[in-house]
Amino acid sequence: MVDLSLKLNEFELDNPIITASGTYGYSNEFEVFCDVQKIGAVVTKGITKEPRLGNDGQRIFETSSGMINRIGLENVGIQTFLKEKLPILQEQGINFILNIAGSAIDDYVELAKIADKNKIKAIELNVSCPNVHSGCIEFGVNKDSLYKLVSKVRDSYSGCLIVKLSPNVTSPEEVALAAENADADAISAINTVRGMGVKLDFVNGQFKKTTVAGGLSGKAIKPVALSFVDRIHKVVDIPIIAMGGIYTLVDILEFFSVGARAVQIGTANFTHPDIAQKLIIELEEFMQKHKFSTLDELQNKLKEAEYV
Amino acid sequence: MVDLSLKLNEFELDNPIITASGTYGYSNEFEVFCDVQKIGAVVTKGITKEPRLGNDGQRIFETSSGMINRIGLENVGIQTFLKEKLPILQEQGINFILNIAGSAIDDYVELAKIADKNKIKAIELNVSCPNVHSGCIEFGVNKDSLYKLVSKVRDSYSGCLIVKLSPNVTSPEEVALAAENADADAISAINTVRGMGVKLDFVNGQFKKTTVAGGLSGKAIKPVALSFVDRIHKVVDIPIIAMGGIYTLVDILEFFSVGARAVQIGTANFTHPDIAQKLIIELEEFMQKHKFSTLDELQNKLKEAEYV
Amino acid sequence: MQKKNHTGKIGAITQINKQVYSIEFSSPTLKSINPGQYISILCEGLTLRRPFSVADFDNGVLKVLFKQKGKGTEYISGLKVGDSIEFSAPLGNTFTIDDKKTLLIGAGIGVAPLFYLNKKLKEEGAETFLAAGFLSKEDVLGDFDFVSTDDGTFGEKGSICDYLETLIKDFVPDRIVSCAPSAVLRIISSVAKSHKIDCEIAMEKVMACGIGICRGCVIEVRRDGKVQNATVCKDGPVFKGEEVVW
Amino acid sequence: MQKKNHTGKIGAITQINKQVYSIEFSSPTLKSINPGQYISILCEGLTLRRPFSVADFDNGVLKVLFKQKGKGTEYISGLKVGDSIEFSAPLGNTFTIDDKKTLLIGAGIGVAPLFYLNKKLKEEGAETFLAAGFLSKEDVLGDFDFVSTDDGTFGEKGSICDYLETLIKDFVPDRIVSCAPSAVLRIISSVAKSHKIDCEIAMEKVMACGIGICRGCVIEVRRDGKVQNATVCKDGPVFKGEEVVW
Ligand SMILES: Cc1cc2nc3c(=O)[nH]c(=O)nc-3n(C[C@H](O)[C@H](O)[C@H](O)COP(=O)(O)OP(=O)(O)OC[C@H]3O[C@@H](n4cnc5c(N)ncnc54)[C@H](O)[C@@H]3O)c2cc1C
Ligand SMILES: Cc1cc2nc3c(=O)[nH]c(=O)nc-3n(C[C@H](O)[C@H](O)[C@H](O)COP(=O)(O)OP(=O)(O)OC[C@H]3O[C@@H](n4cnc5c(N)ncnc54)[C@H](O)[C@@H]3O)c2cc1C
Ligand SMILES: Cc1cc2nc3c(=O)[nH]c(=O)nc-3n(C[C@H](O)[C@H](O)[C@H](O)COP(=O)(O)O)c2cc1C
Ligand SMILES: Cc1cc2nc3c(=O)[nH]c(=O)nc-3n(C[C@H](O)[C@H](O)[C@H](O)COP(=O)(O)O)c2cc1C
Ligand code: FES
Ligand code: FES
Repeated sequence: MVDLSLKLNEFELDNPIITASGTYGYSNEFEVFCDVQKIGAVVTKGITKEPRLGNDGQRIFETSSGMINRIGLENVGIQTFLKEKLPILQEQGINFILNIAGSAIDDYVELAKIADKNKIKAIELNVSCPNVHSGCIEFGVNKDSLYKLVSKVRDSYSGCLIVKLSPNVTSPEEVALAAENADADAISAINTVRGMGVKLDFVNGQFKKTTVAGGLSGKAIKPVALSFVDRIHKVVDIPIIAMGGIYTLVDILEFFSVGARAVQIGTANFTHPDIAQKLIIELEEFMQKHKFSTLDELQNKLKEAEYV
Repeated sequence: MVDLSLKLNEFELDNPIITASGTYGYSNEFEVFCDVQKIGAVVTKGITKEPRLGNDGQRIFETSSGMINRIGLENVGIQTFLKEKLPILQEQGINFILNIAGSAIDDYVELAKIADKNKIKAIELNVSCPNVHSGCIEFGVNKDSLYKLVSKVRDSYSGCLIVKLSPNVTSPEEVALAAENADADAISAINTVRGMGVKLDFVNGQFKKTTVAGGLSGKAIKPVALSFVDRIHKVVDIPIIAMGGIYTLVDILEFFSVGARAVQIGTANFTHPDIAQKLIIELEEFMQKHKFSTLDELQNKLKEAEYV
Repeated sequence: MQKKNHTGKIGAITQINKQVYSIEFSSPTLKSINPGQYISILCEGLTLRRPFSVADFDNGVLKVLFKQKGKGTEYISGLKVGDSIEFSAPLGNTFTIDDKKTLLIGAGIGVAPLFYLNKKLKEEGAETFLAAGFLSKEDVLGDFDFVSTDDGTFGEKGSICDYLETLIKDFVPDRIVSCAPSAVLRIISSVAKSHKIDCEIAMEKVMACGIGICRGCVIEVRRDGKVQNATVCKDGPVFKGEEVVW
Repeated sequence: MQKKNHTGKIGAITQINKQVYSIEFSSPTLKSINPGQYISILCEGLTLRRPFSVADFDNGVLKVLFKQKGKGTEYISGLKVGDSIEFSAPLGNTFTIDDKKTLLIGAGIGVAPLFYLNKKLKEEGAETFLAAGFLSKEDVLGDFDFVSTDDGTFGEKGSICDYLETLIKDFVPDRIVSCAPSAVLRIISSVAKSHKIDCEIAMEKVMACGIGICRGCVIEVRRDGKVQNATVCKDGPVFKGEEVVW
């Protein structure tokens, strides 16, 4: 028997395959494709205090081996989540992580308090949101504002606190340490890479242009994510949940080998909507075949892999 | 007749298609594939004061729609360049830009002086090199060290001074402004995106691992480059030479539309070694067909394209 | 629960004109799909599946008409009989199917879902009239009750929009249904509104998830007196002409 | 100057065993290519061209033997007769071709360039002996003067390295030439050195430019008394066994 389970502080997961925020809905929406209960944990779409309508214009743009999105955090807001989505998660026994976002520290704190009160076991802070108090620079790109944000949330939340880092920084180490020092229980990385898609049409001597400036995700960013995780793993001790272009079991093993404790599947859910479930099965079969009885065993073996 | 020429300060180019540093040799090496004389300008491999042997181990790793390199600046050094490569460039009438690199400001200054003395018309500063004086952080990721570096080089060099920016920064705007304020004549962007490739083998119950941590280039990074160029174009007035995953005429037009004045072709030279020459022809034909008589005309039309 | 992932086998693939192909495939797991609904096809090497309306579904065989545009449709057009094809279905909502007198108006490849709808409406006993506009004779796809071409090489000359009033006057429909480029849909919606005729239109938008969760494909609609987001992938692709905020 | 870019047309493609294919193509622009040299094939969707040794070049027809490993070789094995293929050639240096008595040792797919070399050496009047090692009977590729398989299912049992001394003693070569996995080349080089026999080996390394400029494929060699970088793509792939720093 293979034991795929793991604990992030007190938060228990049956397996290390998590579905990433924004790519899997709020609750059981993917059940039309996949057995959602089997997923290690579903990270909800980023939720804000109030509902948001998101950005105008084209929101999605496919690129070579990836895609750009500028959804702009359209979401139903925390109250609707509690009323309509939380009951489904609870009734169907879906393990989940609440992804929260805001424009000011207070927004995050308030959401964390609500999560705490509702006994939500894990939250993930999306710190790639523009911080209104510092001229719309992302919270997650400045170690000081990040430290402050995470500390404040920590004070208001007793469950598993995961900080999701942005790769759009000069120093991954600095922001990762800020999260750890502020007492986060885990880091998840990476959020999308800033990117832009341009589509030109040339009609009757005039160019027409569509631009989609947002976050790049998918296979194209896997090398960026591997580098980021590898670097922060060298400086922090808290567990890292890795993501960025994961499509296959081999991808997962690669991230384990640079120190990831669990992984998230994002864009791949769009390409192969049943992929998360398939990867759990593949991981289990791999471990069975090669006689790894626990995730620790596999991960240790991978971290200690001989360099060639 | 179509006029593809442009001037970057006093530096003249017959056309805006430049081949990127590290992907085209020092001089005429690509003549086995391409008519090198026709290229707008060839940027030399990054050259240092002394010859360098580069990194040990695997240096190249293919990724989805891209590649990672960790060549580690292997190069023949400025003296051999002057003796062996410069004469070829001059004799064959190849327009070129000297790409220089160093670990301390003095290295750059010395190289710039040599360039000046040898009447080399344009140099490109590779500021993605580790700065020995600040704990091996890249020069190009800190606006102050970048400003200082560029100012010092400016003092020693009278030709066209191009600063090549690294995308691995929190704020593209800050570094671009630093280069402009230090009196650079042009900015080129982007250098490679930090990334890592991992290859795992599982033999006899043991994992073996190869990692290649270096710079990601190719189609995968085009969205990152478009975003970077778009952002810096909004804050600087000096011309921008854009690169990152350019493979087609449409790619070039996309970069023009976000403000690029010229482009560099890097990784694509490996995939299609005659691509630079082909793109010049395609650009010329496009302009001819659609009655753009100068590059300015085309670029203005593109910048003013109507958003849809 | 029957999942929406299917694997099909290509039974036929034919090139209809310079740019348009017809492809037929079946999958034992796909039991039903209605006019207006669409499927989403996995294309090798691409991140996003590509959505296509159902042009027919008969005896378990699904038919799609598609126009070659970029990498996705290039991949599909390169498939051969016997190749397998992965797709999600059924996705989206459906056109209303009843016995109302219906004028169907397509433009270009937009005619695809109308063939299936027309068939189903007739089965319900509805009187229908199928009109379509194309650029030129060589673009015309199938048989219609009325055709116009921009260059007049087939049928009447001009845009299909030029004939809206005449078509309405002659056929006197209870409902207009359309699938066409957005500019055409907008005109049709407004003409239908001015005649106080029910109007259903099928919209397009770049999609990622296909089930309403990524919020990548939203348009604005006016419902219950307020403007709100609706997803083309799940709340649509079929919308009432008058509710869409253009 | 004749450029090194060519477009060829596939004349034949055959699967030789479970993993290995043979492909033949010709290009009017490729006039000559010598044993040891290689070509670099453009594979759709991939950034880097894939290098392959020439297994034969006869009457303008180039033959390559390749083992399916990843995306590149998968793409090539999916090509059909009549498809066109873009490649760069000739690249790299060559084995020495003269009339010296030569022992050729291949292992696995490494035998590919030795077939062409063997033919050319014989044309020069050299006496040759072609030996090869494989994992198992099903991996054996072509005809050899001596074969060993790891599992003993064909020829002698064991690694080809186990038979080096015997082969040298029996054949008494003036030169040993080898193409094989790096571990095998290392052993062969050292055995050759101990017997003071000239030794040429063909190395492999991941490549980008193929012409020595990107410095992606360097190995260390000892030349003129000092250790220096040499590119496998241009200074190689053929090196003297004793000069390589392992
Ligand atoms: C509900 C719906 C039904 C459709 N039905 C048909 C049909 O029956 N026949 C037909 O020929 N076409 C149909 N389309 C359009 C079809 O999806 C696009 O032509 C196709 O996706 C183009 O893909 P490509 O890779 O060939 O072209 P690309 O070069 O990738 O794109 C060309 C254009 O197609 C559109 N497109 C690209 N990707 C997507 C995506 N993931 N989702 C939606 N649109 C995209 C964009 O507008 C893009 O600019 C439908 C679209 C939708 C949304
Ligand atoms: C000079 C030379 C001659 C060769 N001759 C032959 C031959 O005759 N027959 C044959 O079967 N193989 C030959 N090879 C090996 C062949 O190039 C690789 O097997 C092939 O590139 C694998 O590509 P892939 O995409 O199928 O596999 P991938 O999954 O991409 O790679 C598998 C392994 O192949 C190697 N490889 C990948 N890309 C490259 C590259 N751009 N350059 C070099 N190696 C790469 C790497 O070691 C990689 O780990 C030769 C290699 C070299 C350098
Ligand atoms: C359409 C889309 C919406 C996303 N929305 C969110 C979000 O609301 N909150 C968040 O933290 N990350 C969001 N992300 C980022 C993903 O969770 C993930 O970090 C990123 O896509 C990288 O992983 P991937 O390459 O596997 O997709 C979104 C990504 C996509 C593609
Ligand atoms: C193999 C390789 C070597 C490179 N060497 C240098 C270098 O020496 N100096 C430099 O400024 N940039 C170097 N670059 C970066 C490129 O010039 C270019 O900025 C980058 O690759 C992005 O463009 P691309 O996607 O078109 O390749 C190198 C890139 C590659 C792939
Ligand atoms: S495609 Fe995801 S919401 Fe419509
Ligand atoms: S592949 Fe570029 S130097 Fe060898």
